Amino acid sequence: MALPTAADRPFVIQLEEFSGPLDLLLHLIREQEIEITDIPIGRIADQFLAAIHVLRLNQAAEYLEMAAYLLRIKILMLLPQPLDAEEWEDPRAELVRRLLEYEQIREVVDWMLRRAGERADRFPRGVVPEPPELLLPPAEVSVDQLLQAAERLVELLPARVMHRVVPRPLDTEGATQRIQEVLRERERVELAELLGERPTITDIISVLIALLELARLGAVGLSQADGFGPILITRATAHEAA
Amino acid sequence: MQPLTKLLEAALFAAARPVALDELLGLDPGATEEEVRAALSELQGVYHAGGHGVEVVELAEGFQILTRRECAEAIAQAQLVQRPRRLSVAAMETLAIIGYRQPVGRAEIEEIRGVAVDGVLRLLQERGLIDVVGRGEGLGRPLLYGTTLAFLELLGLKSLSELPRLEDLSVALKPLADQAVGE
Amino acid sequence: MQPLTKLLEAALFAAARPVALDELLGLDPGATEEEVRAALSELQGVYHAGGHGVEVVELAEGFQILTRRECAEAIAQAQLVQRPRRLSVAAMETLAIIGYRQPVGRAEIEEIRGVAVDGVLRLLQERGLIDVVGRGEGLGRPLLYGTTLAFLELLGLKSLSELPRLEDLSVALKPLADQAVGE
Repeated sequence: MALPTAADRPFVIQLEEFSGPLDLLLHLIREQEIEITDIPIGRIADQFLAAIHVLRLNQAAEYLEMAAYLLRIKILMLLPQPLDAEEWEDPRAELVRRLLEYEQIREVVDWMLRRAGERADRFPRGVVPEPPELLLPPAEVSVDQLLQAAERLVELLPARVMHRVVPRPLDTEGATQRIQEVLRERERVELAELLGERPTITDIISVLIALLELARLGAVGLSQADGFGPILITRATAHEAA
Repeated sequence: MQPLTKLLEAALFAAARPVALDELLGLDPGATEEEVRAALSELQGVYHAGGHGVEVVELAEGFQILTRRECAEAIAQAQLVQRPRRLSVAAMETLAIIGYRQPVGRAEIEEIRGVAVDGVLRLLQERGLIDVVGRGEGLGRPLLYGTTLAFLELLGLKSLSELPRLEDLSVALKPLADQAVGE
Repeated sequence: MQPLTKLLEAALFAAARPVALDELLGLDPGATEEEVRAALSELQGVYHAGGHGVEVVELAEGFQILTRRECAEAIAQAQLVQRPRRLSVAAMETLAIIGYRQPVGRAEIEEIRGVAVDGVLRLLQERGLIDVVGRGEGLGRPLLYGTTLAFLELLGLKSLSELPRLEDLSVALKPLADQAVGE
């Protein structure tokens, strides 16, 4: 295999040599001049596994996912086919469809890279540093655009949070204990008081979850005299708690 | 050169970006669209006949003066201007998918590329090559992306219709259902 | 035009700053200073004789192609140069965070956006849309940013309280105080 050999190079560099598992797969297929529509799946699956090991791509979820997918097809191909050939659906069909689609994209990419290269050989007039008073043309912003930007940000947040290591996980147990302790001494307490001076977002969420759970169990009562007013937490009577 | 052509040259020169015909009409309230077009082709003719180092190029739905390709090497070598950095293949793949399928959501792009594309989408958006153009129907009303004029500029295209037709590619992906899958 | 003149034109056009004779010599290692000077005056002659909208001007620091003065007014009128520019997505997002969370420090903005925002902050500050409004408590007493009157003007708002409420949005952008269910 004419794959870039580089067991000694760092992982990140390897990732850049292929734009994804389909790219690597296509590389293997082209190198051996295999017909996409009739892939010897066993051989290709083994080569794919070997390649991601050599290239240290086996640390990337996407490559592992593809490896597992190839192995699954390999196994399906080994199963005895039904006698009625019409009923048999080639386990490779979906892979072939994806590869063809991807190959087409790559052809467009080659064209785009060529065009972009040609365009990059023609320089526009450099942007002139204009005199200071002309430096900043009025910006175009509308409230709507601002709100859209805010919405977009919100959209991005959950996705990022998934990858983040949260240093202070929710502590509902601790919060439950604290609430029960306070209520052992006093009959009622305001939510704001319970949260203290400068609660963090995790504090707030922990306390809220603990409260809701306690309320569900009937261990505490929650009340709010008027809209947006203070939320009052009361010790449930023995009768209610039962 | 006619007065309008002279004005046009100065304007295209000063703008330093592709300028739409509509905008050029603002240069001379008395001029018609035909006159502006005629002036544009006079300018193109003058540059061509005179063997100039620059030319008028139609791209990104407008007109722009650019240096001729054959001068690029010398200018870069003299370190007067730097060539822009090339986009990665991963970025280009994502751009290609958006170019052809717009408006398109992240999930569809990831399905085709087989990798997560959050980072690439952000990069392309920050470089102004794509933008959010709407929201899809499905769960969570996903953001849909489309290409911008800067995308056309990047490739030196007049409009999206200049992208190669998929039928003309050697790997012709006609309607998906029709594919003969090596049974 | 001679080949060297053509190259000179392209180089001066692309550089868009006064270029010293020394630098221009780098365009063609075989050319002497006299030849470059001759090419410069050929270019000046071509522009002059052809009635072009641009000219080669010799400034203290070198040579530069500039638009002719008599074209300036028409260009300004057509607003080709000073066009309102859309803020980039990155700038918009940063502005939104500052709008809703002010006073807010850089670290917090970066935490939300997930990228460095130095450049964007500088840009927004240069445009007068945000300003430093104080210093935070923590380590190094970080600068805190807030929006300016120009920000309100730009959005056509009387005051910040007119910003759309973010009730439908996730908690992330709301000021912390509002997050603890209406206490």
